[in-house]
Formats: sequence, structure tokens, C-alpha cells
Amino acid sequence: MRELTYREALREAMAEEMERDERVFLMGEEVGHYNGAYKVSEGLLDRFGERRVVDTPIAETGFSGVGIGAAMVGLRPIIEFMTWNFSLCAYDQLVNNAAKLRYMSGGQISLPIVFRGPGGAAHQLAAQHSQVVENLYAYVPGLKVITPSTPYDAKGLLKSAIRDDNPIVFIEGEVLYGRKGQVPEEEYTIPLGKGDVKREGKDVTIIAWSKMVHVALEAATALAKDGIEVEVLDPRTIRPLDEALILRSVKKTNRCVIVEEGWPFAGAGAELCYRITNGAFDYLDAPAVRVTGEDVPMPYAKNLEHLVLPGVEKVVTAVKSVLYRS
Amino acid sequence: MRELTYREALREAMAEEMERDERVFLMGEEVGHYNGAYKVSEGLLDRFGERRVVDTPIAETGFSGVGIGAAMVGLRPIIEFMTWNFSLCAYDQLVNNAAKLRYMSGGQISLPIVFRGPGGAAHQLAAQHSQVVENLYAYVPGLKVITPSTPYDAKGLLKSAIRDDNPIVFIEGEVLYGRKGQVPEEEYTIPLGKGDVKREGKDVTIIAWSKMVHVALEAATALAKDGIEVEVLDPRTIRPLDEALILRSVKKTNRCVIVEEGWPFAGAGAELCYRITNGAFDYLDAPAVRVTGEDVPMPYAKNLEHLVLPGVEKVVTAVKSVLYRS
Amino acid sequence: MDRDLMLSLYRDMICIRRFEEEAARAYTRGKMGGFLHLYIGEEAVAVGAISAVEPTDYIVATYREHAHYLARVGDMKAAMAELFGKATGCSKGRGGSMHFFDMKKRFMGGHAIVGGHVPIAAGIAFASKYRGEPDVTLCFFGDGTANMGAFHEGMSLAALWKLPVVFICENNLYSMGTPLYRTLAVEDVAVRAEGYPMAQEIINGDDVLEVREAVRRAAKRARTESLPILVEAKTYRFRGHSMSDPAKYRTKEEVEEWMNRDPIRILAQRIYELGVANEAQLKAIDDEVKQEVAEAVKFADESPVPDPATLYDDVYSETEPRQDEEKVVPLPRRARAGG
Amino acid sequence: MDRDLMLSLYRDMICIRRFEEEAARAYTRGKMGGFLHLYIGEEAVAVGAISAVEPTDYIVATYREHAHYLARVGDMKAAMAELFGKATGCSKGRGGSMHFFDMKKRFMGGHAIVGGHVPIAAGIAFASKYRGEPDVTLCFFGDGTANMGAFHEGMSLAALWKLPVVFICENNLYSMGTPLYRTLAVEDVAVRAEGYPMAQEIINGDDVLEVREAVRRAAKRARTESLPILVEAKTYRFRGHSMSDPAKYRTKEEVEEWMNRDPIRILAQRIYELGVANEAQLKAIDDEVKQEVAEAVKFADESPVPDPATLYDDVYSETEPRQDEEKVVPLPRRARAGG
Ligand SMILES: Cc1ncc(C[n+]2csc(CCOP(=O)(O)OP(=O)(O)O)c2C)c(N)n1
Ligand SMILES: Cc1ncc(C[n+]2csc(CCOP(=O)(O)OP(=O)(O)O)c2C)c(N)n1
Ligand SMILES: [Mg+2]
Ligand SMILES: [Mg+2]
Repeated sequence: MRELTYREALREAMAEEMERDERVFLMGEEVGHYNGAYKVSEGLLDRFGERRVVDTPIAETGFSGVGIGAAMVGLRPIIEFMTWNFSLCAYDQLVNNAAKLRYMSGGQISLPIVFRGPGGAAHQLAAQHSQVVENLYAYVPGLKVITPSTPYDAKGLLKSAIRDDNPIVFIEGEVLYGRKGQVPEEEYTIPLGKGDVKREGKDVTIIAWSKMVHVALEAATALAKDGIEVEVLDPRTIRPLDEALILRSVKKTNRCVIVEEGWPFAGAGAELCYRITNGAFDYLDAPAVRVTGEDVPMPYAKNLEHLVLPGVEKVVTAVKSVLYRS
Repeated sequence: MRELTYREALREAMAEEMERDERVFLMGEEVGHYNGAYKVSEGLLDRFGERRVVDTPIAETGFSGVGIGAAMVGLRPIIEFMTWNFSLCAYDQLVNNAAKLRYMSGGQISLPIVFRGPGGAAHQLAAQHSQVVENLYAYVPGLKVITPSTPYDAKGLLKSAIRDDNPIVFIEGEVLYGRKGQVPEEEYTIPLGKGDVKREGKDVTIIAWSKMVHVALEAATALAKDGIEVEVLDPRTIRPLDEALILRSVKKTNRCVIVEEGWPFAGAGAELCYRITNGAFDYLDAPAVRVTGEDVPMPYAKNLEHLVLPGVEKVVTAVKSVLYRS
Repeated sequence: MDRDLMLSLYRDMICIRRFEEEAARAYTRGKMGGFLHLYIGEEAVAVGAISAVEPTDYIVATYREHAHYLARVGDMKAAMAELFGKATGCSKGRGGSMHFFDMKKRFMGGHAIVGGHVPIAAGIAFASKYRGEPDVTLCFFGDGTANMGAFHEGMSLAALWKLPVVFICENNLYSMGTPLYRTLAVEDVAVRAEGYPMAQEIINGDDVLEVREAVRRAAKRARTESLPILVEAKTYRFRGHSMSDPAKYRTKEEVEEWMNRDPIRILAQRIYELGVANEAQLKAIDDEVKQEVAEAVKFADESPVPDPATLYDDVYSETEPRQDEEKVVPLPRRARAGG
Repeated sequence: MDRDLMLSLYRDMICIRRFEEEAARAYTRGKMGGFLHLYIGEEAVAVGAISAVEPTDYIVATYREHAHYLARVGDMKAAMAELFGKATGCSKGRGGSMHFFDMKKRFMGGHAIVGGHVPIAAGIAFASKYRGEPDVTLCFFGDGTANMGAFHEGMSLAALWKLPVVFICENNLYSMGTPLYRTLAVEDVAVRAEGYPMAQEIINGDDVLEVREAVRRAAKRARTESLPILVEAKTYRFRGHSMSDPAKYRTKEEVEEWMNRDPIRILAQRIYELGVANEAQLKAIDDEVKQEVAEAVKFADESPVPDPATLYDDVYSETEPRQDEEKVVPLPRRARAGG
């Protein structure tokens, strides 16, 4: 099968959906003439023209609201945040408008809109540019939150997101754009709300999403040398969460480690722990533990940044701790 | 001891601190000439004048930022959000500036600022006006989050918050303003980060804050009739959390129910569950369960709103379920 | 002057007035909860503006939107039932006073975060332009809104992209208890338009015919030239900001002065002067309207509350993506972790 | 013309130029990470403006703030060490290129959310006014910032409350890859000031003396009359938006045309014309500066990285509230649940 980068997979998803449905358009800062700050939309302006690939001024609240208005009357906008950090300037639009318009109107409104862009830390971008936002959006009913880890998932999930009639928060891994992976030539989609087992194992389940999947897989490889068989489960969508798959895995392995890039306090890791503890209490041989980003604003210095992010070593330690083998 | 309403207790805290420290001022929509949308600041303009009680236009980002700037150079602003719902329009200011300036500057900046106002649902205010925001702020390192439940706590915590050198999110219960309780005449403060046992019991711990404390206490009274002795623990500050007190209680009762008004997904309830499960796994006779607001935008209709909010009945059921007595 | 037009404008304004007077009474009787922001005194703005455009033009309003809903949709029963929190309400009892919607009639809400709906209005206009449709969007907001970032971003995008929106500032001189001079350095909100720049016009918001004429011109310009404009209508609310506001921040004299400019009285005067109708005829309209309001209350009263079983309906749109057209091409298990 | 002044302005501009040229080289050699936004070509704005005010006036800048930091604080070592992520940096290596701070010198950052610092600047000015202190705040921002809600809210509060801020728009014609004509309906960002309304002035940002004179006037007005103003300085960045931007969106001709207006060259020309100094003398300054830059690199290189044990320092200020003055008056246990 051919290989594409994560970036190319996302671009292909948008191009195919724009080709397929005239109501789909892309809007955001630098998406057009500049071909995207991270080059995800490269070539789309040439192909679809200025009407459908719309460069905006720096006005996150403004263009998010424009997308919401356009979606209210049946267009299907893709709104790119240059990075998700800047979405905090539009937080009210996503939480108070996008998430609630359907419910408040008694179901009269469908809001087929995708907000997308890179999230998480990259390399030494410091505190205002390194944030993990999935928890801030997954908290809110009315939104769906997607965090793909591979090119295959990125393409299939983005296509489904664009076809979905709900407001969607689609968070790409900034450091994953260059990563390659197999992507079929044939068209496909991946249903939202379905997790994926990235590696099978019987001793312990690691749950991880976005770039943490790759940390988990590396840890699994390392642990395999010690004879520990790790199952790596990627929920892929944070809301709705594939609880069935998660519980099935944990009931099999009886042990669970959650790896998340974000801050610890009331993150998705806490939610997963809650659901696992309540859904599989009697199966747990140890409490589910999480490995998270450290509870600090991201420092610039490389050595400190490295300390903050969950790495293979921390995950290995956590796995051993739930196996009581430290 | 004299009784004050929660509203009066808050007002007294501000007045005393403004009297004590000339750097303290109050700013927000309708805080002055209108005497406060919820009358918390009634009389303060008369007493302290327009310099220190500053009415603002509707500009949450603007006046939050003004407060942050003023705090950077040593003033001690109290910024009132008419309700915390509107703080979402200023979310970037609180998360990217207030929470991070100290860390990013290598500790050069102290930011003694209190953001305060009413949070949570009141009566049929519908989806955009009924939100629980503590989780959205408690997620972020650099902020402290306080949610008082009684007049005594409200006054003592607000005074400490104003004297604290960190940015503070102080969330009052909109429906608690009229509630009365004992408040000493003498000056006192309550240290941030210390929880309080509102009722002692040995069979099960209910953890609740803000108005949910009162739901928990009612449930405890009801359960006492069945011979179930409930301990009601109010963390009072959500960040930092008084983990020691919580674990002590749970280790004593071996069972825990968490009651929170907000949505379930990755709320403070999930965080508490994580900490309890990991800090007292071997003491738990049942997994900690939570009772939360339903996972929907708040509907207007009274009967639906009632269904959404955690009530005594749901809490009683949850307590019985952890006691395996349903 | 068109006789029928004047009478129909009169009727629309009286509808709003009587509807809201009754709503206020019902509120006091505990028939509803939440906030209730009355438009009484400002009726000429909504009626003049909405009567000036096509029924296919879009309306976006604030939490003070009963008037705009009635002017566009006219369904008193659905409106009153919404206030009563009933399943038959225009938002099925989910929205309440601040969130009336009727998408079929292109009444796009009912928004309660000050300024938050301004970019939405720009977006609806963006969609009209995108599709090459001739529809114009009317966006209503208050004087207090002009300081919000969302207002600024929506206005500046509309100006930059030349979107067909008519922004209508209902300048009632107060944002809650705050007089305009404490939120704006000058007297006219219209000055904001200079900064984009965008065309602007200041009008007498208590003269329904003047409003109608100005918005007609503005909408025509928006429709034919795809240009936005800010129309500032000077008006006054006779009541408090909401039912819980005694409005003590205004002097009796000030309120009386403005009540002398009651937009309904002004139109009635004009009707008499032009001999379009006499007092008895206008009273007959009023009586009819009161009857209609009474029926709306009865309807709302007798309507069922929302079924508790529907609580989780419509959090999400459940329409599945058209899976028929889709194939699932799974990746070989081994390759899943790739990437 | 003051001879010493001209030479000192020249020196300040050369400092920035040479510092950033070296930073760019160090970036390419992997000495630092993150973004690096160079100010090369725009030096006259920061130097002219900051030289025009008192050392006690406050400076608030964007992520393109090395220049402003050097113009105010002048500590090349602390600046370079910050870029290198070292404990000796001006933000202890915590901030990096976008977050330089020096509170003692009233250099208030280094802010990386476009527009987010504008209300902060208004707040600092608010504090000066609150305390009756004469200090003025300079707030720098780019042309692309004028669409942000935070910009609008900060500007409108400053206008309403008459705060002593000088807002300085560094109009370099581009926000990242987007030319101004695609973000603004007109040519001048200064038009925004009309909407508040606020005074405004458009100046040649490549002429350090013109900038200095305009900001001197503006600061004086702010200081004595407590009035804000928007000064728009037209300028150009010679490099890409950041190190990762090849800046292909500009024609070679356009770049060349602006490079002919190099602010350093313009000042040198003036210096020669007025006979203040000759080429050799300016070259001597340049050589000195280069030496200083080299020392800064050496210092940064040799400085230690932050101690991992400090990771959790300064998330919170640990100074305890002054408990000495406080008494704890506990509520009787029984009464705790009251309220
Ligand atoms: C962002 C935000 N801040 C505050 C409020 C509370 N609030 C509701 S209406 C209002 C006053 C609005 O005044 P104006 O825009 O003049 O409209 P009017 O009510 O006079 O029609 C305020 C402050 C809100 N709804 N949203
Ligand atoms: C709210 C926000 N949106 C987007 C960005 C990404 N970004 C950083 S700089 C920049 C361009 C800013 O242009 P301008 O204001 O003209 O300043 P210049 O870089 O030209 O000095 C953008 C879009 C950001 N930092 N913050
Ligand atoms: Mg008003
Ligand atoms: Mg620029």
C-alpha cells in the first residue's frame, strides 16, 4: 500500500470532500495563498479557488463565528486554527454557539462544521504555544472531539468529520505532520466514536491518543523485551468515547496505564480512570494510573520541555508499577 | 454569632480588604452605580468612590486584561464577571496571560488578581447562562480555583484570595447569594487549599462543593433516617485540592460519592475519583461514584432543568449503591 | 403613503406591545422563569426594519428578541408557549425567552452572549454570497455591544469581505444600568463604523416609517452591491433591562420625555393626520390583538411541558453520514500503528 | 541635531541588527529552538519610540520583541542566553524568543497571542493613572493585530477611560504571509482609531528621528493630558515572518525597494550629511557592537541550562499572605454547614 504523510492524508481528505460536496469550504489564517502555516492545505487554493479556500485576517472569534453562521444555513465549513492555542480566543464561539445552537433551538439547527488544526507541544514553543486543548472541548456536550494518531486515521476520520452534521473539534498532532504511514488509494472513512487497538497484548492496556500513541508503542516495544505484552489502545475520538472497547481490553489485561500529553487535573485521563474503575472494578488488579504532562506552563528551555512531556521511560515505569514490578 | 447572607459576607470581605489595602479595587460590569447585578457590591461605590469601584463597558477580554496589566505592576484588582458564563469571552486572558505570566517571565511577575462572580445554574436561564466553569479553570496550572458554599467560607476565602499573590478564579454560587449563615464579627481568613468537613460520619464520604454541599447535606439528613452516617466533605478550593483531607476521610469510610453540578466528562469529579482510587485503592469497598449534572446543554423548561441538576434523590441513590443497598 | 402598510405596521407594533405586557404579567404570576427582557418602547425598530425586507432575508437578534420574532414569524402561540417552557414553544421549551428560533422563517435566534451573534450574522451573509443568493441578513444589537471583541471581529470581516449584512444598533441609551456616556467616549455608536470603515446612518428609532425607509435602502444596497452598513436607531426602553431591574438609574423626567415619543403613539398620530383610520378603527385592531394574546396565553397554559424522555434529544444531530456512498477500507492490522 | 543622540540611536539600531543576524545564524546552527521572529528592517520604530520616553515608562511588545528589549534593557547577554534556553536568560530560559521580560526595567514582555497584550497595556496605564504616577505605557503591535477582539477592547477602554498609552502599530505590510490589503479594507491601520475615537498619526517608520519625534509628542500628550493615541509607523521586515518562513509571497522588487529604505542606512546618510561622523567612525561603532554580540554568544553558550529541580518553581508565587496580621476565627463545628 502507498505511504503518505499525516499532512498529506489530511490534505487528501479535504480535497476529496471538497470535490465531492460543493458546500464544503476551508477558511482560516494563511490557508490559501500561503498554502497553510503547516502546509496542510498546500495546493488547495490553486485547485479550488478563492471562493472555497478563504484566507482570513487574524480574528479567531470572527471567522469561527462566520463558520458557525454559514453552517447554520447549510454550508459545511472547515475552519482551520493556525494552532489550537489560538482557539482560546474563540472559546466562547465554540462553547456557547457551536455546541449549543442545536439544543437551544429545539433541534431546528444542524451545525456541520469542523474546526481543525494542530494541537499540543511542538519544539520549544513555550507556554502560550504548547497547549493541549482536547479536555477543554471534550467537557462540553454538543461537540465531538477527534485526535488522530496516524495518517490512515487522520484521513478516514477527517472525511467522516466533514460529513458529520455536528460541530467537531479535530485536533491534529503538530509533531505528527511529517510522519508517514500506509493510506489506501481507495476511498474510505472511519466512523467517529470507534477506538482502535494499535497493538495487541495481554498483560496491560495502555490507552493513548494523538502523538502519545507513538510513545506508548515505543514503550510497548521496550517492555516486550522484558516479556511484558502490552496492548495499545487508541480511542481516536475523545468524545464520544469508545467505552466498550476500552472496558473489553481492560477486562482482558486487568491493568491499565493512560498516557496523555496534557496537564493532569481533570483531563481525559481522569475520565478514563473513572469509567474504567466503575466499569471494571472487579477486574482491576491495580488501580489504573496515568502518565501526563507535568502540571506547569510549558517552559521554553529544551531540557525542561523534555521533562514536562510524557516519554517512553515514564510510561515504562508506570506499566511496571501497575504490574507491581518496579 | 451574627448571621449574614452569603452576599453580605462577600461584600464585607471586599470592603474590609479595600479598607485595609489601597491597592485593592473592584472592576466590572454594573459593580458601581448599579450596585452590582446581584447586589454583591452594594454600597461599595458610595463608600470607596469611582476610583476604586470601576464600572466597565461590556468587554470581558478588555477589562480582564486591564486587571492583569494593573496586577503586573502591583495593584490588586478584583475583577467581577457579571456571571462566569461571560468569562468564556475572556478565556484567553485568564489561561494565556493570568496563568502563565509568572512562569514565562522566570518568576519576575506576581499577579495578585481575583476574578470573581456567580457560577452555575440559577433558575431557567437556559444553555448560555447556566454553566459550571470550575473545571475549565482548574485544568490550568498557574490558577487557583475557589468555590465557597457558606457565608463563613465565602468571606474567609475571599479575604485570603485578595491577599494571595496569585491569579484566582473565585466562583460564587448564584443561588447561594441569599443563603444565611453565621459569620463572626471579628476578622478572620481561611487558608486556600484547605477543605472542610461539613458533617461527620463513618459510613460513606460525600465530596461536594459550592451549592452541591447543601444537596449533600440534605441527602445526609435523609440517609440518617436509614441509619446511614454520611460524612460531607467540602474541598472549598478545587485547585489546590486538599488531597490529604479527602484521603483521610475516604480511608475512614471506605466509600465515596462525589457530587458535582457540572457536566460529567473530565470534571473535577473524575479527578477526585482518580486521586481516591490511586491514594486509597485498598481501602475502597466500592468504586467511588459521582453524581453530576446531565451531559446536555441546560434546557430552559423548568421540568427539564430539574432533571439535569443533581438532586437529593440522585445522591441518596448513589450513596446506597456504594453501600450495595439499593 | 400606503394605507394598508401603515395599518399593518401599526398592528405589528401593537402585537409586540400587548404580547409583552401580557408576558410581563404572566412572569409576575410565576408562569415562567429565567430572564425576561422587554422591548416595550422600541417596537418601531424591529417592525420598521423587518417589514422593510423580504421574508427570505435572515434575521439575527439578541435576548431581547420577542419583537423580532413576532415581526417576522408572527406566531404568538409558539412564542408564549416558549416563555412558558412548553413543548409547543418555538424552541420546544428548550430556549426560553432569550432563544427563540424559527429556521423555516429564517429567524436565526435569540442569542444571549452580548456580541456573540455578530460574527454569526456575518457568516450567514457569507453563505448567501458564497451561494450567489440574493438574501440579506439583518443583525440587531444594543448600544452596549459596541465594545465587545466579537462585535469588532464580525464587523471588520463584514467590511473586509463586503458581506450583505445590515447591522442595526438598537441604541436605547443604556446597557443594563449603564448609560451610554459611561461606555462610549462619544454620543453615537455609529462612530464605530468609521474604523472599518463601513457606511453608517443614524435614524430616529421611534419613527417606524423612518426606520423602514432607512433599512429598505440599506438592504437594497446590501443586496445589489453586497455592502454592509451600520444603521443606528435611537430609541428607549420603557421598562427595566429585564423583569428583575427596577431601573432606578433613570430619572422620572427622562423616562416621561421618552414615553412622549412612544413609537406606537407617533404612528397613530400619523395615521390620524393622514386620515388613514380613526381612533375607533385603531382600537378595533388593538382589541383583536388582545384577543389573540389571550388565546396565546391559553394555548401556552394548556400545552404540555416537554417530555422528560426527550432530555437527551438533539444534543447531537443523529443523522448518520451517508454511509451508502462510503466504503470502509481497513488497514491491515499490522500496519495500523504505522504513521 | 544632537550629535550624541544621533550616534546613540545609530548604535542602538546596529545593536539590534547585529544581535539578530547572529541569532539567526545561531538558530541555523541549532543553538535554539522554537520560533524566531526577526525585527531586521524595522529597527527605527523600536529605537525611535523607546528612546523618546523615560526609562520609567512601560514597554509592552509582541513576540517580535528582541529589538524593544535591547532598546530598553540593552542586555545582549541576557537576551542571547534566553534564546539559547539558558538559566542566565532574561526570563531564566523559561520564555524563549517570544517572552523576554525585565520587570525592573519596566520591560513588560514579550507576548505571543496576537492582540492579547493590548488590554494588558491599557491595564498598566490604568494603574499609573490610579496611582497618580506620571508614567506612560508604550504598546507595540503589528498591522495584522487590528482585527482582533482583544485589540478592540483594549483600544476602546483606553479611549473611554483616557488612559496614558501610546499604541504603536508596526505596519510592516504583512501579517505572516498575508498582505495588508487582504486583512484591511483600506490602506491605513490608523483608520481604526476613528472608531473609538482616538487620536492617530501616520509616520515614516524607517526614519528613526521622525519616529522619535512623533512618539515624544504622543508620550507628552499622554503624560500631561492622559490621552491615548494610535501612531502608525510604516515599515518593512527584510526577513521572513519567522526563521521558518521563506517569504515567497513578496516579489524581489518589493523587497529591494524597501531595502533601499533601510532605516540604518537612512540614519547613516543623515549623519554623514550633517557631518556628525564619518564612515570610519560608524564602522568603529559597528565593530564594537559585533564584539559585544560575540561576547553575548559566548556567554549564552557557556551558561548552564536551567536546573531540572526548578521545573515547578514559579508556577505559583509562594509568598504566603501576611498571616501575621491575620487571626483565624473558626466557626463552631456545629455551625459549619450553615449558610
Ligand atoms: C458577554 C456578555 N457580558 C455580559 C452579559 C450580561 N448582559 C446581558 S444584556 C447586557 C446589556 C446589553 O446592553 P445593550 O447591548 O445596550 O442591549 P440592550 O439590553 O440595551 O438591548 C448585559 C451586560 C452578557 N449577556 N454577555
Ligand atoms: C490569536 C493569534 N492568532 C494567530 C497567531 C499566529 N501568528 C503569530 S504572528 C502572526 C502574524 C501577526 O502579524 P502582525 O500583527 O502584522 O505582526 P508582525 O508579525 O508583522 O510583526 C500570526 C498570525 C497568534 N500568535 N495569535
Ligand atoms: Mg442598550
Ligand atoms: Mg505585520
